[in-house]
Amino acid sequence: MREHGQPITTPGLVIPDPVNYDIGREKVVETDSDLRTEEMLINMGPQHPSTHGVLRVMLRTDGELILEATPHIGYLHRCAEKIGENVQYHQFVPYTDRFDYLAAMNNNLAYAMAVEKLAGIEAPKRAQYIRVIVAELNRIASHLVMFGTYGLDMGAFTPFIYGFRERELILDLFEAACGARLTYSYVTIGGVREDLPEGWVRKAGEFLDYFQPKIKEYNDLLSYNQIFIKRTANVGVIPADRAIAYGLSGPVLRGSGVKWDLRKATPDLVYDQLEFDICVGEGRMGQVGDSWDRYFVRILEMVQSARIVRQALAKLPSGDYRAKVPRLLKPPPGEVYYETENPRGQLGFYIVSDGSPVPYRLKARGPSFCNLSILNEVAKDCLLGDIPAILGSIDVVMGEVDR
Amino acid sequence: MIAHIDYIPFFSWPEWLEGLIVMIAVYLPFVCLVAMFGIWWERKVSADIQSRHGPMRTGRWHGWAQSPADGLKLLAKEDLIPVAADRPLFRLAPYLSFVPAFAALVVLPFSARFIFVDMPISVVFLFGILALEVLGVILAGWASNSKWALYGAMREACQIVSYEIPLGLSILVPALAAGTLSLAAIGEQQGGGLHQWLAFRNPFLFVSCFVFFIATLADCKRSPFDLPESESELVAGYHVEYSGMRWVMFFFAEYAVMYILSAVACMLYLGAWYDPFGIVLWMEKAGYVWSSAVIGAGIIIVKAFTLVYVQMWLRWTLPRLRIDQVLSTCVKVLLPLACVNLIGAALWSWLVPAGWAQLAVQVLLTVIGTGGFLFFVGVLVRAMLSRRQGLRLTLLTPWHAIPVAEPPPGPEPASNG
Amino acid sequence: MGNMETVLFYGFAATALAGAAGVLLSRNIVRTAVWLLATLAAAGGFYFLLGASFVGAVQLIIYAGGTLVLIIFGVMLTARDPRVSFEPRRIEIAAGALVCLVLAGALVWVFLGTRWYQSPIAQRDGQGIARLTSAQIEALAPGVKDRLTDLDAEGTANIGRQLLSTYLVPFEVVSLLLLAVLIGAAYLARPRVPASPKIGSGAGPKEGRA
Amino acid sequence: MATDIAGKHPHAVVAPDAWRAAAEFLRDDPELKFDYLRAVSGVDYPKESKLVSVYDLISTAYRHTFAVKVETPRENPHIPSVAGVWPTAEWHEREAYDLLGIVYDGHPNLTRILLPEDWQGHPLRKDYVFPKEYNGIPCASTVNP
Repeated sequence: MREHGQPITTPGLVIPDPVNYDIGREKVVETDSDLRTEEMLINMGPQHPSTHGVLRVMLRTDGELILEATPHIGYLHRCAEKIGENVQYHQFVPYTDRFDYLAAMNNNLAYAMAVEKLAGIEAPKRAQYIRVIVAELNRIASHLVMFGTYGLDMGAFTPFIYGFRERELILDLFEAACGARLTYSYVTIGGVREDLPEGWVRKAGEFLDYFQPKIKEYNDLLSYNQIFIKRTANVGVIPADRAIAYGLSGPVLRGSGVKWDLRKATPDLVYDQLEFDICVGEGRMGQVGDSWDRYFVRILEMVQSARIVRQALAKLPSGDYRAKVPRLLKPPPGEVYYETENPRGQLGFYIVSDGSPVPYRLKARGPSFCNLSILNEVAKDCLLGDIPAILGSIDVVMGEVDR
Repeated sequence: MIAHIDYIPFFSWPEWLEGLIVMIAVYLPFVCLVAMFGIWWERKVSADIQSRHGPMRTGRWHGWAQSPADGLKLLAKEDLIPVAADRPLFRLAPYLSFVPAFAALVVLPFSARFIFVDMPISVVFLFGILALEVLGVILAGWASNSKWALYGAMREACQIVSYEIPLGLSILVPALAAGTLSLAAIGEQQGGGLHQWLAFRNPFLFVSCFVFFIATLADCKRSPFDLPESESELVAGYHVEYSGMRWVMFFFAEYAVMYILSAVACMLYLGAWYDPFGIVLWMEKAGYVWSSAVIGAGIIIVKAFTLVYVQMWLRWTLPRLRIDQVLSTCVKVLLPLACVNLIGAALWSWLVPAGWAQLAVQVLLTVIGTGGFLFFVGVLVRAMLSRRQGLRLTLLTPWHAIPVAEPPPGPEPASNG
Repeated sequence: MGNMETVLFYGFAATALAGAAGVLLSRNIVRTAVWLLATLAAAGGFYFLLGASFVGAVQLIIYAGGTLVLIIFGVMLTARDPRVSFEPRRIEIAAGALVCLVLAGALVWVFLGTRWYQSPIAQRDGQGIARLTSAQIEALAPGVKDRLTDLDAEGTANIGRQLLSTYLVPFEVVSLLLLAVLIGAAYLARPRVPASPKIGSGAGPKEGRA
Repeated sequence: MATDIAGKHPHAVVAPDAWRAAAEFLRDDPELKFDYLRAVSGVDYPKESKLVSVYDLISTAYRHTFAVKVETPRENPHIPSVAGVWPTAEWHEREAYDLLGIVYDGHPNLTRILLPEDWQGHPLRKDYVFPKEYNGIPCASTVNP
């Protein structure tokens, strides 16, 4: 029995912690005055309130100043790509829900479109419209989560509750459409799993009317709050060229002023028949590309998504909701790389097929994986209080970082 | 009975014992009650702001027994001490943080008669005792030997260096206006009616009231200044390694200091235990000594809890400042403001004759003060009313439930959500 | 045991001595700080017992609240190892002991030499105040008890008046000295790491940090 | 330098030693301007005993996409790293090294990114044998191994 004061590990099995803690222990910041302070190595460990999941950031700090922030990932690695090579095309759809578990519809959409492009299948018109409606609603839900958790990171508890109140309504709509609230597997190869129940369109319209004024409420509560602005403006500034060089995508890239949105750049779905505009960070509260811009781009995107859903609901044609797809899908040998615009960035699938019903190689390019890679460069020379601000504005989901 | 216990020297053993009994019988339960009520009320206020219910189950009516239940649970919890912690200091820290909060009650008058010790310099004593409370926090951060706690302690040390001077200066301003350093004497000057309140005596005092309130926010580590225990950056700040009763000590200390500083704010600025219409003063003069004392105590407690409500209101709406912003606000904004108030109040009481000019200024400031107060009360009432017809949580009635075949004509009604 | 005051006096004296011993003997620097807190609080207690509550409160504010916080703050930032400890060599102990002896001798000599103030009551009946009960004091000097609170208030007012009248010059000189110290400290601890433009200063809209 | 423009995934095959120069050309050439590296995917072809690293590029200016494949023998796979040209490649190449064992020369910090530092073997290789235990923790299920 473990006595009091005994270290709590299973006897005889001490898992070696790969990180050796004495790097930089002796290295002391040389200063001209005789005031020498010592660096400290902190593990903003896998369990931390503001790392949004199992991410460990190794901080080398000197007092409150951060000298180096190296993210250690891999805690949520489930070898989805290895499974992808042993599972048929249809069976892999539920795995795509678990990549970015806050926007499962968009993940399914990316995988389904990639496979359709590989196998040369064309989804019917109604299915494309349903896909757009569902993907954009999921984008609003995912941005609501970002709004809530970002407020929480900054110390304000109330936005989280209001953000999740609206998200509940979207989850009710999804539950009515496909029975699940988080991992839907609703968008499949060739179209959508089931047709929308009757009355769903009216309820979705009702939700949009209720949701539209709420965004002004969010802005009053958090966006234009002076303390929030002081905490996020001019913090973690990412210039546009560094954003492109590091392969950032989604609101993180647009926050730096780069006008790049896959829905406009490569409009495959019915996005070209719906008009909406790309929201870009203009440095309203400080330099272009700071944390406030990245946050506010997402608020603007929610407005645009609501506008898209409203138009799509109006133009929703009738017809069948799914193309005829053989149960044992054998796409011709070849390879395809296809990306769609997820709430957190561009989720890409590189699929190599050798004619058998099982893909030869399946690679998923997670947007958060690339967005996270810039953390070290941005977090240098900032304060400990800025780390939640920067991490929250990059809005990382560990599911798609570790895959 | 406890009216005017004489000064410490020259009193005999039984008198000292009597003081001890009063301290244990009256003040200790009072602090526990204040802390427990404060915790329960904070959960209710935060729930109200976030349009939810807060604790409803324990103890039937609105979960009033939630705090005692938490207390019992925490009593049963194991008091962990980290292996590499500095044991004696780890154990000492919570008491070092709770005792000053409790000792400050000695000089805090509840009404003209209910004062434990009427010290002539109670204001300075109070300020000295509350400066000790920080040591408990810093030791807790240091002794638990965890990097997060160390950061919490260092932030607390930075914070105290920045907010203590404005706090001290804005305590001196009303003392200077009232002419004495004793809280009871300051309180007695604010008797007759709303315009007598010290906050409305001159514009410098009016501004100094807000400076004092902001400094108390920083002192009891609340709302925008709650950096030493900021959850999102430092996990839980200085009390990250504490659990069970030790953690409760910190919690009690925080709520006790919150109440005490609000009571001091009411004492110094907002007409201590007198009501805005001068009734209590009239009762005191007309000889109803005991009843006026009890009513006065009630009034001061209600006023203090309104200020505590404002602190909670700020906590649940405002995000948290960063450490360098806290320092710059306290040093670059509050400090000069406090100095200007001090000098201004001194010049004011020297230059302005006590005649009608003073009265005119007092009435003007009263109008401004009550106008602002009523505006905020209006905001609160409008928020209360507008919440009633809020949207039902699920926009969608379960219309997609599959229509059940005709239910058997049993007694239970057809139930579909 | 006459009145409570003597009991309290010996209590405070004991804490002061224990604290001083603790400061000398403890290895860990933070523990020395805590023992120092005990001594300073006991010194504050003495002032309260003497009836000079203003000086006692100021002692609490300045020493316990101010200096001690800065000592602990300094210790935390610069201690190389979280639990830094001293291992004094023999030579140091001997030198320390010698200095202590010299100091102790001087103190004792001064202690015996001065003519301590005798309160008029004690002089009259010759047995000192300590062993009197409050009833006997009341009999000897009617009304002294409630005059005590006013005595203390007068004392405080007296301190204030003298500070700004007879001792005005030293008061101003000391404040100038403190100002110089403040500026010196600020200069010494200026930010060593050059703040790169990207450092988030949140200095409000449209004004990045130079 | 075989290129396959038709088909769904237009790409060119580049020899490893010429790849670094080609990468800089692709990025800096005014007509091409492939400034955005979308993904680096490693693929294992045991039959032709070669490891292929596929670089998918897109130009934010002209919106056209292109892919480049770099092949290396399976025994000691070495490809010059393009982390200097596109910083995003740094993490992608570490992942390819971690899961497939392709060594990228000149990479600033070529260590495992997803798997623990002392993991043996590269899981995404076709001939990868699933380990029984890792540092004493049983990996395979003891019920039906």
